[in-house]
Amino acid sequence: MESAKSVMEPIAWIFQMLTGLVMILLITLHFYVTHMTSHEALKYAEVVSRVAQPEFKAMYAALLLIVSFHAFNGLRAILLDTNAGMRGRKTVNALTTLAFLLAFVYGLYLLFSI
Amino acid sequence: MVEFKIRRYDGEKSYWQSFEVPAKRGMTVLEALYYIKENYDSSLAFRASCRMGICGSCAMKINDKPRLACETQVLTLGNTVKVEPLDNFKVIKDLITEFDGFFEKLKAVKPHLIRKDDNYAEPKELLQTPEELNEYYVFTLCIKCGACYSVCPAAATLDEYLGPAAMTAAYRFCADSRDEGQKERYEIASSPNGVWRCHLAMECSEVCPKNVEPAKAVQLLRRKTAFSMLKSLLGW
Amino acid sequence: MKVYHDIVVVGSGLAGLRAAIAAAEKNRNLSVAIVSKTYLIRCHSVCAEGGINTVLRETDEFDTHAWDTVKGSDFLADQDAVEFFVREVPTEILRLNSWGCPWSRDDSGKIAQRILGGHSSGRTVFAADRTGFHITHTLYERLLTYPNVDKYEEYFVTNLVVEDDTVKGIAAIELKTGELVFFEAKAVILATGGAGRLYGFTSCSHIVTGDGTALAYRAGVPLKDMEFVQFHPTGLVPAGGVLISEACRGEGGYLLNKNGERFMEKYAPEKMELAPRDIVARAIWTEILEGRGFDSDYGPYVALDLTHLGEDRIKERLPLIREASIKFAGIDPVEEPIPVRPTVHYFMGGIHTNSRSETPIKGLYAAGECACVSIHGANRLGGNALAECLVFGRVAGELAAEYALNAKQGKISAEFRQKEEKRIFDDLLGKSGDESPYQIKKELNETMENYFWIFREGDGMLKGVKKIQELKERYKNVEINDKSRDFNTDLTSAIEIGYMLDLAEVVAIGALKRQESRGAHYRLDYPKRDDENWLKHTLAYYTPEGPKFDYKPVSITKWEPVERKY
Amino acid sequence: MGVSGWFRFKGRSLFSWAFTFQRLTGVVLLIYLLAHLTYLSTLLDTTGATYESMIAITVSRQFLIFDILLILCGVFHGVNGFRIILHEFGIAYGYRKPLLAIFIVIAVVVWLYASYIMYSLTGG
Repeated sequence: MESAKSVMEPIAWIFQMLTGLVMILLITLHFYVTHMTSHEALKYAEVVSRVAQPEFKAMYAALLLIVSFHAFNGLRAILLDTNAGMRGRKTVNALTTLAFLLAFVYGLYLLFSI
Repeated sequence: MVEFKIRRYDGEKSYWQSFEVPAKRGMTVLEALYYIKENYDSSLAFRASCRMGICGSCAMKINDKPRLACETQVLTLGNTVKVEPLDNFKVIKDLITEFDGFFEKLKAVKPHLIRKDDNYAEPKELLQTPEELNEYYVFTLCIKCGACYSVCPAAATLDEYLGPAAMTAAYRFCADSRDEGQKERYEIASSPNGVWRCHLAMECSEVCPKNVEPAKAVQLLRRKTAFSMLKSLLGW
Repeated sequence: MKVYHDIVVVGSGLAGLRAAIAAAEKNRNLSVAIVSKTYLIRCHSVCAEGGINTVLRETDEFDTHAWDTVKGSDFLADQDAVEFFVREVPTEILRLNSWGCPWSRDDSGKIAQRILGGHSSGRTVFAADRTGFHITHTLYERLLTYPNVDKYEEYFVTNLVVEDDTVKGIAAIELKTGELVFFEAKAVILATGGAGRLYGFTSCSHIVTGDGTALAYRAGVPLKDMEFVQFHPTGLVPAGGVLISEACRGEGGYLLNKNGERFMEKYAPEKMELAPRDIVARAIWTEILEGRGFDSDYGPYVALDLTHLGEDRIKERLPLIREASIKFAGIDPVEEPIPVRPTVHYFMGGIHTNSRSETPIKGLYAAGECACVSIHGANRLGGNALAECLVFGRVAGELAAEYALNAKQGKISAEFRQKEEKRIFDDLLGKSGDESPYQIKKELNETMENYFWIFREGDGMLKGVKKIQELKERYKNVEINDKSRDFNTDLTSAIEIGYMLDLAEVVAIGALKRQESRGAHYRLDYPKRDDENWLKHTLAYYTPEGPKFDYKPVSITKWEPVERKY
Repeated sequence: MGVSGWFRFKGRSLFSWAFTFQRLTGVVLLIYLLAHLTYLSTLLDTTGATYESMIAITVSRQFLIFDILLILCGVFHGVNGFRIILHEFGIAYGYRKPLLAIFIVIAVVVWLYASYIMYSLTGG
């Protein structure tokens, strides 16, 4: 049985919980802004002007980072819970990390392009 | 008369077989199995020993839930009783499942007191207050029956997962005031097949016949493991 | 298949585990095998509840423990063995402590002690009322740390190989595959426990069928004092005699009859409920015979009242008892008395060993309930069995290790192996017949309960002996329905029943021959102890025609027999 | 047992089902995240025409059912996740049964409220 120390696992475990907690707040806020403040909130112009404000930009960047991590770390956990996933543990770790980074970078690109 | 539907396996094929057992108040499922073995079909294979819920031999799936056959009253189960081997274990014959791997995992977590001053010839009396004893006592009650492991969703998909019973044993020793082996055990628990595979489905605590609360033990172990790993990582 | 080990331990209860640890600890180069018909922690030792006697503090003395034991034994114990024994227990308790046993504690953190029947002071160390369970698990966990111990779990022993008065090894069926495996060894330690399943109403596990005792007997080792069968006074009535610990009375429980009287004042005015087990068991049975017991669907019983102890004390000190009463009888001892009657609990007799666990066969040792050292004589005190397993398990392990270091490797001949294969698989499994082993077992249980129960008398026992001999004849004609090889529990049950028949015969004839009442052996036709003629151990030797009997004097060092009053 | 163990119907407690749904909703939300990012790529068309045409499709009565199911996933995953995090930090372990019941009620209430908002957004 493998007993090699894993640095990734405890960090991932703690961050999964922390990001989960922060997401509850940020996604509620996101939902509130886009669906409950006004009927116009989803119009293109509204979206563009909202994203142009620095505080919203920062909030969205943070949300993006947190969601991407939580999602792909969750996927990593699901895969590692299986025999096949555990056999290819290094690959699973590498690919999910890569996916997380790609999602984050692409999101940032969108955020700063509009 | 109660109908017993038993899932049997003869090494090649698996099939259901039914028996009618005259049940009276006080009869346990184990007694019914003996009744079947001694009167209808003596090839029926199952494990049993103490018949008082302490040896851990007779855990099996009774009406879809893992229970100890010896302490399950037949009359609480209705007119039909379905008996199957435990899930997540390989079936050897009828209700008998392979436990070698389960005990290997137990051994892997070093479930024994680790002390630097271990002296076989002249042991000294180590003190422990009742409060210190209560810190871990409930976790010593595990009878290694495998019920927790049979319902664990992580064990269902990952064969090498240490499982609730082994990690409960690990935590039981880590929480013992006489023990000095926490660090060793945290390292074992933090292996990829260890505490990280538990996601608190807590079904183990639901089915434990001794109310050991393995989920709580795993959660406590994980918390201690994580903080111990992070501490050593940060050089504290 | 053939495997080789220096030492083979048969049986995985307390004595077996302790012996394996002692042998492995003695020399790390010795290879030790522990062979068990169950997984290691599924042994019957886990059922022990009350505790383990030891002199641990200055207020107690070794001689007092020894005297209580000798008096409890009705003076049949070998006093040299008892004196050795009491001095060895404290170290074992402290060892278990440093191996992780969760002993119950007093407020200062020291190991707590309570009182059990027949003792002059509270010297019983305990771990709630799961003492056997915790000790077994502690030893098992310790055993895992020895790399020179190999576990053979779910191997059913079928034969003990002895040639030229020297042990050569054992034969066992690997249950999973159904293959016969031969263990060649320099030394063999038998630690296979008692034979409580000779009776139906018993506190013993289903596996307690006297396998090792019967094997030793067949291999030519005499059995000692087998007629002394201990009845534990308090077996739970609706659950076939599940043990209700003596600790219940140790913590202050009362025994009450139908009229609400604490009847023990008639039988043991001084010790009351805490008299030794033989006396309390007879008292309860007398009450029941004289119509002062309660009636139920499950037979007569008396009441064990704990209600006055209070919920907290019961929950802290007797949790397992409470759990068992609720689960099996639907009775919460916090609120209602527990229905109990005497249940077959322990065999004082067993494989004849000297005070160092050695049998007359070179290289063969026996320890625990399967052995008769004898420290229990005619009646064992509560809390001495676990202690015996630890002390004599260790002694057996150490001596076997010493012996193995200088002994020649045992060889099991190809001829023997073929004969054994044939005996098990062709002659027993393969043959057809018209007897069911389970029917024979049922009749055996009835016979033992009718004629060899708490009160015995000559005519009945004679009938019993005849019946057992008839059953032995019928057993030759059994048929095993399950013809498969893998995990054939039908086959192993049948072999167990064969073991039990041999032992039953020894118990029965030994009891019939002993014309006196001593300890647990009480005869209505000879109600007095007879030191002049019977202050001696029974030895039974195997012959194909039935046991041959011989007797051996009791070793007396300090204490001459006196009248036994409590 | 394999993954089918997560979907066995008989003999499992609500705790076990909560685990199963946490996994399922997690996967759904992961897919939604990818879809959401893809969807937002329409913002790159600075005329806004592509985005507006997509919005017209998604903020509609026909699409409402998907929104409501998606919200169910999100709300359940969040509320149940919060419950697990409490236990992960050793909080209220002894009250795990009442806590599970309370959190299921909370999830349903939040889901119904959020669904109502979505419903009114589509012009109801």
